[in-house]
Amino acid sequence: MESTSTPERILRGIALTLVILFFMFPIFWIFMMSFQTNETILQIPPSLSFTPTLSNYMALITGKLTTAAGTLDIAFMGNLGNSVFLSTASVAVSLLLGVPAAYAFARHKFRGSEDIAFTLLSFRFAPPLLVLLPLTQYFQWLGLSDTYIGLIWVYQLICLPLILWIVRGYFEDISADVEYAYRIAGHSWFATFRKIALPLAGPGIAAAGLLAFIFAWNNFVFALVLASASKQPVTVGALAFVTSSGIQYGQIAAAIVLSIAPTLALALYAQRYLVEGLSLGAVKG
Amino acid sequence: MHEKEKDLIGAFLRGQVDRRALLKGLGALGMTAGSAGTLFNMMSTQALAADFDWKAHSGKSLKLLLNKHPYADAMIANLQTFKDLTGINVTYDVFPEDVYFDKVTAALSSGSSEYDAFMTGAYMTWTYGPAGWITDLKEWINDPAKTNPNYAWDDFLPGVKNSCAWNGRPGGELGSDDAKQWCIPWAFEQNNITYNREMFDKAGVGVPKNIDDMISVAAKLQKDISGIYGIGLRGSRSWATIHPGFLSGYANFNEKDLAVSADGKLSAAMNTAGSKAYHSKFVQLIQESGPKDWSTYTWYQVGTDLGAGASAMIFDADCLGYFMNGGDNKMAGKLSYAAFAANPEATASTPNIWIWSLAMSNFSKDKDATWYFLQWASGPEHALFGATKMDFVDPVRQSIWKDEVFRNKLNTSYPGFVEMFDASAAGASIKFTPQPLFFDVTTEWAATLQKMVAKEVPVDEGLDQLAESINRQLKEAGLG
Amino acid sequence: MTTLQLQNITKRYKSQAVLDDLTLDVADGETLVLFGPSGAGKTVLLRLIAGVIEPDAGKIVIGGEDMTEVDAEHRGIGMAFQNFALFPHMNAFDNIASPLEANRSSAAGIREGVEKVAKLLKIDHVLSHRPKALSNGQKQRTALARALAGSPPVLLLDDPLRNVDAKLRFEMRLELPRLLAKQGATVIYVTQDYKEAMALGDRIAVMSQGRIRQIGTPEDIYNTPADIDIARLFGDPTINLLTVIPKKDASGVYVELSNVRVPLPSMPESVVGKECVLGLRPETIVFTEPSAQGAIPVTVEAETPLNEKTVTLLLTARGREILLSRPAGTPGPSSGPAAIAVNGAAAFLFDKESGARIATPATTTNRNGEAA
Amino acid sequence: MASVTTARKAPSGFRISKKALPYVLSLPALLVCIGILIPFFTAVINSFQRYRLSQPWARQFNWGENYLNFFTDPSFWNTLRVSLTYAGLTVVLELLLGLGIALLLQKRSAFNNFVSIMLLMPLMIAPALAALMWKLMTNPGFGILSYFASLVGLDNFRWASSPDTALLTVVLVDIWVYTPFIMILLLAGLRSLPTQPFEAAALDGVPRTFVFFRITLPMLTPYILTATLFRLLDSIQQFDIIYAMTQGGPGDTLTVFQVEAYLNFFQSTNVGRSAALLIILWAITYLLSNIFIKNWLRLRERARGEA
Repeated sequence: MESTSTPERILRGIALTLVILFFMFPIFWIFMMSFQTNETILQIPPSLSFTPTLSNYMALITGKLTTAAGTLDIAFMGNLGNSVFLSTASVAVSLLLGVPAAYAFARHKFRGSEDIAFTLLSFRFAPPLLVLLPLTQYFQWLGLSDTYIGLIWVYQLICLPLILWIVRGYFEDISADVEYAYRIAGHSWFATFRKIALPLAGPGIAAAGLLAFIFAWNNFVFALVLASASKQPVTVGALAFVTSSGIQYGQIAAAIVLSIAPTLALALYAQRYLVEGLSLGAVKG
Repeated sequence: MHEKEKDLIGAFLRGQVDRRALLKGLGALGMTAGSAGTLFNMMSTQALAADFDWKAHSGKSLKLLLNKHPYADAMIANLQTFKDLTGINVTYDVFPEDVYFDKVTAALSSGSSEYDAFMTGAYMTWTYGPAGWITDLKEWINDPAKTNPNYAWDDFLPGVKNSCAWNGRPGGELGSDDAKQWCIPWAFEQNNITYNREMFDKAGVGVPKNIDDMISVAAKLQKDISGIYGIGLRGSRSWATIHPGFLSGYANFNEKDLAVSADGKLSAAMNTAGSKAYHSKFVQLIQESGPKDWSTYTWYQVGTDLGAGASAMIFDADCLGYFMNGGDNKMAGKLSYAAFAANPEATASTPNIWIWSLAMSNFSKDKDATWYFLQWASGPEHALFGATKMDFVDPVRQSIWKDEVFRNKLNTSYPGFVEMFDASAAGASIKFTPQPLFFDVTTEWAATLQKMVAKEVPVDEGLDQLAESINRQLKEAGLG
Repeated sequence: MTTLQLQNITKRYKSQAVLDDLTLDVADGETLVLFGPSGAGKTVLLRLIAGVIEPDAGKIVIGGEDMTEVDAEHRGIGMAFQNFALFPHMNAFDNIASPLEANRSSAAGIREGVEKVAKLLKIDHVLSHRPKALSNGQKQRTALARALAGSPPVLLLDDPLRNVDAKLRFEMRLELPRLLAKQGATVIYVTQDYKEAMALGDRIAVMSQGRIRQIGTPEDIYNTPADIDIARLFGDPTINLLTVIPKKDASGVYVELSNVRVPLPSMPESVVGKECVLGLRPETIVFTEPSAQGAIPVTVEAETPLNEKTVTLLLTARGREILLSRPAGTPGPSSGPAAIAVNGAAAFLFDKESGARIATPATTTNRNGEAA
Repeated sequence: MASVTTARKAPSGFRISKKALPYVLSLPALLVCIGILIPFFTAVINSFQRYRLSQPWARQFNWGENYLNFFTDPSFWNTLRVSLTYAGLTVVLELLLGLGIALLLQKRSAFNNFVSIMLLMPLMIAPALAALMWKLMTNPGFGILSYFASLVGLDNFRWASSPDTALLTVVLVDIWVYTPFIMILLLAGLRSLPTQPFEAAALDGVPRTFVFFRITLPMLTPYILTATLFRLLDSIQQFDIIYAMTQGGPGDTLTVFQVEAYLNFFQSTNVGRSAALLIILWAITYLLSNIFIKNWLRLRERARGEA
């Protein structure tokens, strides 16, 4: 890397700028929109000259939305809370179940291990609608419809396979000898798992957890069909701004900004793990 | 307290004093509008209670599934009145319109007993009814023990009321004698023209008289006024594209979606010569003066564009135009309304209608109590509250349309709305043939329209293909 | 008493036997060196003993107790890995302390134990460093310290000097026997370096292809190698191997090298006429006067000083290469024609076909007293 | 005999036998998911029935008829074609782009780390909402992207509303949303590669392209496979973006499996056809993932064999 020539550095710079432009511009635009009302958002041609207003955020936070057809109650903050709770709980359950399983698949080649692993993965690629529709009926019978437990259970379809397969890779990358050494030093398999495998795969687990969190956070269809208004996450709830008297783009933009915030904060906090620590050089070195 | 006022309001509610006299009288007594409102609510509760045992189900609890809509908001705003009146507790889930019907389907198809009543459109009951998810309400409407004497079922606009009744036979006539009342109309939409007065004046055009006129007016508007397009129309791949302006104009030419044979078999009727001619014109209208990305247009984009001044007119629901004339829309106050008859030979407009209605879930645990809610929510008192205090347009009760306060409100802020309504109300009804494949037919119809607009297929050929495909599906389902 | 017995151990990977019906006894306090080429199954054997992998068949008995089914942590074993296998997220102190922690020693006890072994191995100044910050030598010592820290009755050392530089290896080779003796543990030491094996082993077990080919004291292995491979593996420079067909006359069995008769006094007569390989250790060959009795004419091709030895490459009249080793500083020709004398009594004779050494009556008794 | 003092801890308390341990570890995860299998079987049964919610009386087993009908149904073949095209396009483009970005950000620095987190932001917006925003940005009047397009002379670029560009537009949104996913996995992979081969190659003056194709890429392959697998399976099942942007239109341009099945169930309430479509989708994903996993396992095996 040190020997990169100047033209190459310039090319890389241009490429990176283009990438940042493409991926960040819509974000920037949404961010700008969140400070505008529909009146300035819906200009022809679009323009950046506007007087910023906090009304969108106020509406979201106070739960009162003023539209052409009067004032509406919205439950955005409640939705946000649901999203945080559902995603966190789902990922927590997935980690609790998935990490030991990933460890088993990585360390023990047991009878049927690949079959079980594949079956678990296959839950991820079952089309959500396929299971979702009959599931509504079963949930009805089981009394699980419109419960957090039911939702968290279904969210395992999204989180668990992802965590399982990513974490499994990280466990496999840990030298088996390191774990053997700890076992031989007189520690039980559980102590070895806790003191050696978990810390060493920690960055991978954090990264997989964050990705699973994002996917759970972004889920739409499960939440829509299985949750009532009181348990709705942001993804479904934000559609409330698509009112019959017009789409409240400003509020949707503000809702997006607010809904990115927790995940982004988490990602920034876990940055070390996510990109720096994620590399297993530390383990192999 | 306020004995005189109570007498006056009581007289109004008993029909002895008209509304204007009431307000005058209250004004004379020194009541402010606000306190009059409170008193009014209190008194209406008393008036309702007078002749009917509203407390029969006191202590029970109901749950509603509602669409995020001004009608639902109006009801929620008035819900306390119902609770006070009956002692029934009511909770509700509100879902955004984009996903509302999917949520209803999910809840009902799983046999969920969570919801007792829900909002629906008449088209949907063609699925829900035969599926056994909703209850025929005739039994309750006709039972004097269960329905309060002031309910006035006859007060409902006949065309609207009948559009919510179907005998369940594919192709069966709506509102026939053996029809089941699957839902109670709440408020409805006629599909007519809402236009931007300023733009029409600027371009020097008048309200289009028929489809050919519409084509040229829209084109002229688009040419003369920069940055706008002529006419807002829905175009997404959905039934919602077919049912507003498009079908209203179509029906004006006496064209049908399906033909019903003597033995009750259905067949596609979109490939007649008349239909092809209308399709050609409509496609031309979209191509020349419709929104550039028409094929993604739903209710929202059509409304947003009109409100933001990006389109000069819409051929869509009158209440969409109504909403866009208020709030923080840029064009608020600049919109006007007009009935539209696409067929030059037609005497009047024949709009297809969308009816927001209330239906009772067949899985409800207490249907009698649920009916109490339904009759209150569709009753004359709430209808008046909604129409005068909230945005409950278009009301389904004839008495509301006669109400001076309501007509005045429309005439001051919504020019032409009342005339538009009066001109087309007689011809307003559901123009679709009721049958369980409604959504298959309309979705495919919309997709075909999209192909024709994109010039992927000529109109003739497209319609023949459509008819062929629909006939095949009808046969497959045992209907054709 | 911590003896170690492996009884009929078999381990297969994908139907290929890595260890094939292997039986081995190690005495209490003994240092047994497992010597053999890579892929011989040495590391697998160590892991089986440690209990991190399981045998397909056979029994592992440690200290008289059947440990075959016992988990690794309950076997009382210390092990140092060839790749060190240090815990990368712990500093050297915690690495070394890990077996002590498992014993539930007190914090003070742990500190004392770690510092003692660290001092012994001269790494007490780097205890706070993580493995990443340690030099290779320090890593190796840390790994060794970790294995020793718990004073395990059985110590398994898997080629611990493989990945360190020559200087350190030399030092450690001198240092380790003292250390291991101090520990008093039963040790199994794996190596591919014959000098290490010779220097450290009370006994050496030579392995190849999942079997033990020969087991004995270093002297046994060197002086009476079981077969041609073992003879080749031990000794530097390597043994000279010449294909011959022994003959016999009145004075006994002999072979002819460059038409010179070399008597093999202790060889049985059964070898006569059979194609054999004659093994001559380079240090058993000496330069001599061309005129001397039994002198074989050769040409000196090259001469290389090798530490304390001088190695000379010779060509026989028939063009066969022979290495001769003599102590450095002793006189000898460095080029041109010369003559050598071969001590037939010290020569080995191997069966050409099987590679097995043809036993001489004199040495047979020696080899049988293996574990005595 | 110091060794004897080392007390060997006797096995005590509750112990899980060595053979059972892996099952004990993995079964809870399996059990939690297995409940999902029951609805799966219900769906299989439904797919063999003539079953419309709006005609409950006509519900009966028609065995393979739902499937057989697909053979003669042009809309099914269209669905298959569109789904595969969409999945292929998005995965290939996202992979190339993701790999490119990962290479740009490979060097460890605070700036690169920050950028990589920022680039994750599109992934944090629910696709359903992201699509709504893109719809606004591509609106011909108010849309900033349409405005940009008009600045470069694309005055009548119709984005998702024209059959010619609808696929590209949705693919673009998909790329915007999901490339960060691939980028972050590959970045992690790149940074975890051992440094020795690269240092050696640099010392020997091996050309960079050669290093990339012969060292980097092969070593990165397990990561590429993981990323591709997850992306491919999600992409072939795409619903949120397409449904929110075009509902499958214009015409039948974007009627991918899940959109078609969703409409079949929720609008037409044709449960039988909907289930049959989804079962076919499931079969395709099963096949694809099988191929992937086999390769993935083989590569991992090999990678570990070399290590």
